[in-house]
Amino acid sequence: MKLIIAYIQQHKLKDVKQALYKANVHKMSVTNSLGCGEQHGYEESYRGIKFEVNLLKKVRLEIAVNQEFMQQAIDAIVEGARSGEIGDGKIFVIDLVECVRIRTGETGQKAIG
Amino acid sequence: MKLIIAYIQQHKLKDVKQALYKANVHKMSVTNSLGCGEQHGYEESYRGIKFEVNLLKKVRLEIAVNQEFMQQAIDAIVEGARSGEIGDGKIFVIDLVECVRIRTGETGQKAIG
Amino acid sequence: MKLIIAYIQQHKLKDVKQALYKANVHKMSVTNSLGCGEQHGYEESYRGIKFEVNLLKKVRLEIAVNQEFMQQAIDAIVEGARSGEIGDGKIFVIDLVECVRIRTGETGQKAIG
Amino acid sequence: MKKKIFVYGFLLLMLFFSSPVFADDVSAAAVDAAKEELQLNVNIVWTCIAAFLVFFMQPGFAMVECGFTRAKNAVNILMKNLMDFSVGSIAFFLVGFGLMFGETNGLFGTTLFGMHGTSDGASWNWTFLIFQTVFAATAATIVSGAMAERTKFVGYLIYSFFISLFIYPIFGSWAWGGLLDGGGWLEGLGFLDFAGSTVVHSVGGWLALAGAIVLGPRLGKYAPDGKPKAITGHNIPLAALGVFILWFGWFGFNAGSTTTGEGSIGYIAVTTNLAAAAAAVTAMFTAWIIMKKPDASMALNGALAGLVAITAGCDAVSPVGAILIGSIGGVLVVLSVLFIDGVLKVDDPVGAVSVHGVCGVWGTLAVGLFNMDSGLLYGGGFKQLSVQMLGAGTAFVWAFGIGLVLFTLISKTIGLRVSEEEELKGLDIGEHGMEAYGGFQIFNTV
Amino acid sequence: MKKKIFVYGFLLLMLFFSSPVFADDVSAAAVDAAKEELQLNVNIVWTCIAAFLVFFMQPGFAMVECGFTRAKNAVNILMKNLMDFSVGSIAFFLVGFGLMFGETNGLFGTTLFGMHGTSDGASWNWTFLIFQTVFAATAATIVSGAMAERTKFVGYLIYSFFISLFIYPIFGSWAWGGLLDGGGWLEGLGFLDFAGSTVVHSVGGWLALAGAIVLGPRLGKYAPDGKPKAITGHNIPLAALGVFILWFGWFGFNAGSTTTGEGSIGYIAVTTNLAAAAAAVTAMFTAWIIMKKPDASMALNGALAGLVAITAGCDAVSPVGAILIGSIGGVLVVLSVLFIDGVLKVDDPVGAVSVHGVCGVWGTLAVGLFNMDSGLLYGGGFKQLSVQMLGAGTAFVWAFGIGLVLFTLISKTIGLRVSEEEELKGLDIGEHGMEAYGGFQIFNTV
Amino acid sequence: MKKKIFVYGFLLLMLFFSSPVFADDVSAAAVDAAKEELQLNVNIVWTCIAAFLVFFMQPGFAMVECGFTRAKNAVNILMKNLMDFSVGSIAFFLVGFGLMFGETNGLFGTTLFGMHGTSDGASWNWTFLIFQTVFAATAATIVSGAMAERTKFVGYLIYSFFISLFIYPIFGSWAWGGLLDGGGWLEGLGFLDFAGSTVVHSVGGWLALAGAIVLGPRLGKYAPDGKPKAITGHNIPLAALGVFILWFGWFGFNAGSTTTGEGSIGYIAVTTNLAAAAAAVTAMFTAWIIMKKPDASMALNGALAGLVAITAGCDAVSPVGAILIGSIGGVLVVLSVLFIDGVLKVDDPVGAVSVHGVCGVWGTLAVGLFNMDSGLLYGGGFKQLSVQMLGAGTAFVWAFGIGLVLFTLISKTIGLRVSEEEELKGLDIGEHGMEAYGGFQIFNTV
Ligand SMILES: Nc1ncnc2c1ncn2[C@@H]1O[C@H](COP(=O)(O)OP(=O)(O)O)[C@@H](O)[C@H]1O
Ligand SMILES: Nc1ncnc2c1ncn2[C@@H]1O[C@H](COP(=O)(O)OP(=O)(O)O)[C@@H](O)[C@H]1O
Ligand SMILES: Nc1ncnc2c1ncn2[C@@H]1O[C@H](COP(=O)(O)OP(=O)(O)O)[C@@H](O)[C@H]1O
Repeated sequence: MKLIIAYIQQHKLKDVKQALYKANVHKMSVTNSLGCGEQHGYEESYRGIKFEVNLLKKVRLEIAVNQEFMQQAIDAIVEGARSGEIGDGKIFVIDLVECVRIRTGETGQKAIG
Repeated sequence: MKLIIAYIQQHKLKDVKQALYKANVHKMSVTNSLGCGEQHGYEESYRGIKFEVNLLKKVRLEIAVNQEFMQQAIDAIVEGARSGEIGDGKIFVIDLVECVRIRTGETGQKAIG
Repeated sequence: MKLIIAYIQQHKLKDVKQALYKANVHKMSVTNSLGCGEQHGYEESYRGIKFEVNLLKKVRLEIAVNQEFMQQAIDAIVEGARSGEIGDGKIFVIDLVECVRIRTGETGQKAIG
Repeated sequence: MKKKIFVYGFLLLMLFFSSPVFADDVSAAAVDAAKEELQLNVNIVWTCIAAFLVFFMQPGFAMVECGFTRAKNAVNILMKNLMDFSVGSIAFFLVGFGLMFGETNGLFGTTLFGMHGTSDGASWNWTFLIFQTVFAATAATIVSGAMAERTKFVGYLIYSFFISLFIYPIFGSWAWGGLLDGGGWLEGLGFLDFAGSTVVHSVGGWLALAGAIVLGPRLGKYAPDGKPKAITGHNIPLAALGVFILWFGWFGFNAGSTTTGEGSIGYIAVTTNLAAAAAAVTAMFTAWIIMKKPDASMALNGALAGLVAITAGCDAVSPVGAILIGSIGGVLVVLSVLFIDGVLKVDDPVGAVSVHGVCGVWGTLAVGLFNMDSGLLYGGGFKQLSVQMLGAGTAFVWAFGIGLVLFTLISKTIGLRVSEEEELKGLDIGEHGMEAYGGFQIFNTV
Repeated sequence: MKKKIFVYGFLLLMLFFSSPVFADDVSAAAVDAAKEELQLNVNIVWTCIAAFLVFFMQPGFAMVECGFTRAKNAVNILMKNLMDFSVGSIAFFLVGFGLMFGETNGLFGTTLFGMHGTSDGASWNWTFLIFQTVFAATAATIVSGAMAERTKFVGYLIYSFFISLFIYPIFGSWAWGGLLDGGGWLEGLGFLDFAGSTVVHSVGGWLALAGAIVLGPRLGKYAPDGKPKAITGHNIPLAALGVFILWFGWFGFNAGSTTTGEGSIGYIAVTTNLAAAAAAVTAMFTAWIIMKKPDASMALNGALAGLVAITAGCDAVSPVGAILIGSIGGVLVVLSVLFIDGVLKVDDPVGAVSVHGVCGVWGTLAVGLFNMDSGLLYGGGFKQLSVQMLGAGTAFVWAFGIGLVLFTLISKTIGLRVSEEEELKGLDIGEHGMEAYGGFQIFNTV
Repeated sequence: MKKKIFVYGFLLLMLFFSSPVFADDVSAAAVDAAKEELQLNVNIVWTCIAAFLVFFMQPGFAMVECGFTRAKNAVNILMKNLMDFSVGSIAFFLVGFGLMFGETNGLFGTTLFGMHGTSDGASWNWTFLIFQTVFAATAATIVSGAMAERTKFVGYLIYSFFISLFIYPIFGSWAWGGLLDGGGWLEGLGFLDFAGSTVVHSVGGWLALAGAIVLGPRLGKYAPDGKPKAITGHNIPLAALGVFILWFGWFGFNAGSTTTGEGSIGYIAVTTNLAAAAAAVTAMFTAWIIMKKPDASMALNGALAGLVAITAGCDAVSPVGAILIGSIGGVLVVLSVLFIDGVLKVDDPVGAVSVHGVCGVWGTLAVGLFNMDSGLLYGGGFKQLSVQMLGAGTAFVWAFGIGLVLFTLISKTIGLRVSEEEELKGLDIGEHGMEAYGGFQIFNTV
């Protein structure tokens, strides 16, 4: 089992969700995040002072999947989130040791989906 | 060392905290999250249009524990969060390689608690 | 590759960011979090009732690094965040299996930085 | 008003029949008639504007109550404030106004229902109606704050309707009926309540107390050992705005109660302002001493406490008297909040009982002390003070008594309190199916 | 106003030349002159205050529109409201007022541009100008709500300028020109629109409809299958505050339209309040029945619908008539919102077309039914009703027609709609480079 | 006011002693007396309502300052606004009013302390007191914006007390003392400041400048290389609401300064509105040109700048003059904000110095240019302009001078600035132990 963490542009969430649905990944968790990456921030100006916002708003996805879904999940995220411009985001994958469905107490692979 | 990530219903946080305290787990971090799982969202209506809210508000817990506390922490979360209905949430466990207490610089197992 | 998760005091974020920059770590993601640790909460009072706020506001950093940057990233966080008082925070490290740059599709070590 | 019309009419008649009619006599009468007509217009303009200011207290209450409660119940609180005014306006027009100001059967008015018999158009009665409607709505809206975050919306609609229909008007007829066609036993005894510390605020406050008792405290308000826990408001800027709006509206409330556009309105504005200012200061310092920090919610409640306290005597106490009345009100409200919360263990999320009930009583009694004509401190003896006590006591018995009955009845029939799950999730989702702050991240559990 | 001055002037002259001059004759004239002067002062005070109240409707609109849309467009909506008032004030002073109230060439006024010929200082015209300026600004600001969250700021500035410059004034001259130096064909036919259900609200509403149609719906508003999706507002407390502010300001709007400080203002305040209250209640129940929950946004819009509906007839219908007009308005607005959203598939984020356009028409027709002099239900036959229909229809043709032309022109030239990416990221960043809630965590994507 | 009473009294006496007394003479006197009485009532109603509107500027300031600063200091800013008004009201009643309007010793008034000698009740003085109290409070509250986010609460209470106690009143006595029993050297020289561009706004603005300098900038405001960094406000909708409230209240501020209910109030409302509108537009375009985007905070400040600028001459400039005064004010405020922030490196979080100090001076000088009687552009020569310069200069020396001394004294004794850690964590937790937005997720560090 893997845990996929993805940082994407806020306004791409809808597209990513759709792509994931098509890839049969229906479960995920979404968090707000500020990100600092290659994208150098846009300029806001406030009361006459321009300033570089270097913590940009991003959306963070957390998706737990069984091994066999991993690649298609990653592909779906890339498909939905890519615009080709800096700031598109990153995907991180880590190993998942255990998974429990609280409602039933099921564990492991059958708890994940 | 393990890192436990749990998604639970917002209004169960109090109960889960209590259960964890009883299980001698005193440390945790809490984040807001929107979740998409088997629970199919409730219907909000706004200005006459019903819409399915399919990103539901959840609370995300992150708890780092030593191996021997893992099972009792999981049990406590399940105990506090379970209502038996869809939407109760999930628990994910991952391996923790290192842990540092910033204040003292301690590392490893003694830093965790 | 490692994923570093750090919980720090909100008002130390600026210092930590600076320390990380000096250590050549330029990328990170920041989230709000409520934490419950050794720090016992301050007393707020509202309408005459003192209450202990035991979920304290923290900032959560997530930083993906290549192995060789790990130690200097941890040291930088400690340097920027330490005040010596309870509540300074914790650092957790986990193994990162994969990393994808969405824009280019690059994977692995070259995608991380 | 009415009296003046008779007087001038009488003068006119006298002048008409006096012979020989001298040129200047006639024109003196003409002058008086013109003056009377113009003064009436000035009074109407003034009283209407004052009524609008008092109307504006509705969003003041809405913002205070919304800001001092949690985000998950914000829509609900706003709907309550909107609806108590709407339902109340119609109920008061149809029935309440007649009960309060119609010709009385000794206990309540029996004419003027739906303004029956009042000609459409320019009559003073319409101005008086709009002014009294917004007063009735003030009494009704006080209750929602004390019962916030746990009351069923349907139950709220029902009791709010009854408050404007008869609970407020009948008590009102006893103290204020004589302002129009009625006449009540309390005013007959010399009870003084210029703008309504008792009639409006205490009545509202005691109804609120009854409601809060019948409902019981919010989940999590009291620890298992009975210690109160703080449930913090979610939007203090909104609450502060509400307090400022109330202060603004109160100038209409107090100075407008002259219903006459003349010199005393400036005086009343001064006493009202000084009392509020003094109370904000003393409440802040009281909180500072007791809780070590100048708590904003207490200072804001302090300003309101001062306003409630000066309401009864704003026209008849000295400016220094006003400062004293306010100062004591400011201390009182803090102690009262702590007492009700910590000792009585009644959960009043916004402090409505302390502000309106307790400080309303204080303001009413203060007239017995500080009234420059009849007050104890001005050598007037205990007479005024005892009448004031009687009035304040009657208000308590009436409003708290009827309140207990009404809320218990609702509770036993259609239910007064939402389910535990709904309370945890918030009434906005449960009762209205919507959120106050769509898109914002809020820790609902905190 | 003007007429009275002539009458009294005439009387004065007559008195002067009548001989022998009796002592009491002279003083009767003096009394009348003094009375006239004082009444003018009362009128000025009243009308100015009413104008200030109507000005205050600007933040009312701003808060409603801001609260009912998303956080990422909040700054943009506020800037629009600030700027339509600012640009409009100047355009109306320079041109609009003259078109509306100058001596007419049959179609529009041709004098009084920049108040030419009016002496600086005490003239009544200045009071009338400020009162009419805030009315013009109300019509202009209605449009921004329907076009929210997707309109280019530059495009907005331009059309807003034209509305105050000539679109509103020319229609206004037809119905209201006679209030000063002008005179229009609609008022000549007996068209009644006391405070502007048609002149202000419908005109604004139909312009809003034209704008919303030319713009097209917001991204994500309609699913591929055409089903409307809800895009929830981000700050309901702010929206509720806005509605209360509008209600407050509406007392100035309706009662102030007397421009005379006398008895009828109390009466108008009563009918206005009853209609709004009734509409809030019926809108809530309509929503409750249709959607199973008492939706707050519908109840709030209901109050506004009642206010719009009573605006035309507030001076001339009975209080019970006002309750009926409001009640029907409250039902209508809910059905209209559902119809426009679900059937016409026009995306109007705040319901401006339903509230101002549809209920404006209803209020105008209601005069033909409920007017106590000439209404159908009072035995006045169909005459008044048909004139009202003509007026409402003319407003639609004029405002919607010109609106379509204007918006299409802007759209084809400098562009009316922001880019897709800007719409997704929000107009605050795109158009103004700033955020409304710096530091707050907001899910922009929801 | 007072003068008129004397005139009419004199006429009355004359009439009384003139023999033979003709019938119409007597009644002419009676007419005059009645007229005088009624006009007084109209004046009282008008001035009281204007005072309430000016009071309402308090939440306007509170919302602007709260919205333009960070969420972690919101409670603190609100408490400051509440407390400066409360403390100031009492100080001004007890001492300030006497210093300003009592019989003067040449430098300041020495009677009327605590309104000594004024009969309770209908006297005009009470209306005048409430009107002047809210003016004093306006001057006091300006300061809090410039010193926001870093000032100790105790220090704030103290300096705020002194402003209302004597700093504002003594300067005020020089320019306005003659409005009641006093008389000052500046008004003696012909200094014109109708509603207080200098007396209220510049005095407040220069005190604010002194405070901001003594305090030093907020942490993180200037990069190590001295480049200013933006610290964005947390709630622009609240700030915009505040600006609209201020604009609304300003009608009372300017038109109310007639303290007479007559024709010129409509005229003043027009000039006030045009100047504000023009300034909002020019400020927006100036910002647009300089920063490439129409910044909302600049447009909002622009409206305020226009209001401040027109305040001195609102009664005596032409409408076109008003548009020019406002337009220049709107440009000026943007340049001034950039200059103070970027060149002087004084940290003024809300732009109070630019809006009130700089545009106050501009408005005062503009009287010397645009006054239709004595202005340079109307052929009046340099006389008026030089008196205006003298007045504006005196205000600077007085307010900035005393301000520096006062703030330095406080800074050296009880301390003016919070600790670095408290500043980082926010003054709400540090000074008041509470949060403004409980439950909301806010990035405090951004
Ligand atoms: N090494 C990293 N650790 C943590 N988060 C990262 C890292 N790199 C990128 N991110 C997150 O991904 C977001 C997008 O990164 P960015 O560098 O702009 O993407 P790209 O390089 O693909 O254009 C960042 O804003 C940040 O939130
Ligand atoms: N595979 C997953 N990956 C990430 N988050 C998940 C996953 N499955 C569930 N969650 C999180 O857990 C929450 C509860 O899931 P849900 O499916 O409703 O629980 P259950 O199936 O136990 O009733 C979801 O809202 C989501 O936040
Ligand atoms: N075991 C843990 N699991 C999850 N989060 C933790 C854990 N220990 C600490 N934290 C996070 O770190 C923050 C700081 O912890 P604290 O115990 O106060 O630090 P320290 O012990 O170093 O003084 C906490 O508020 C919490 O957010």
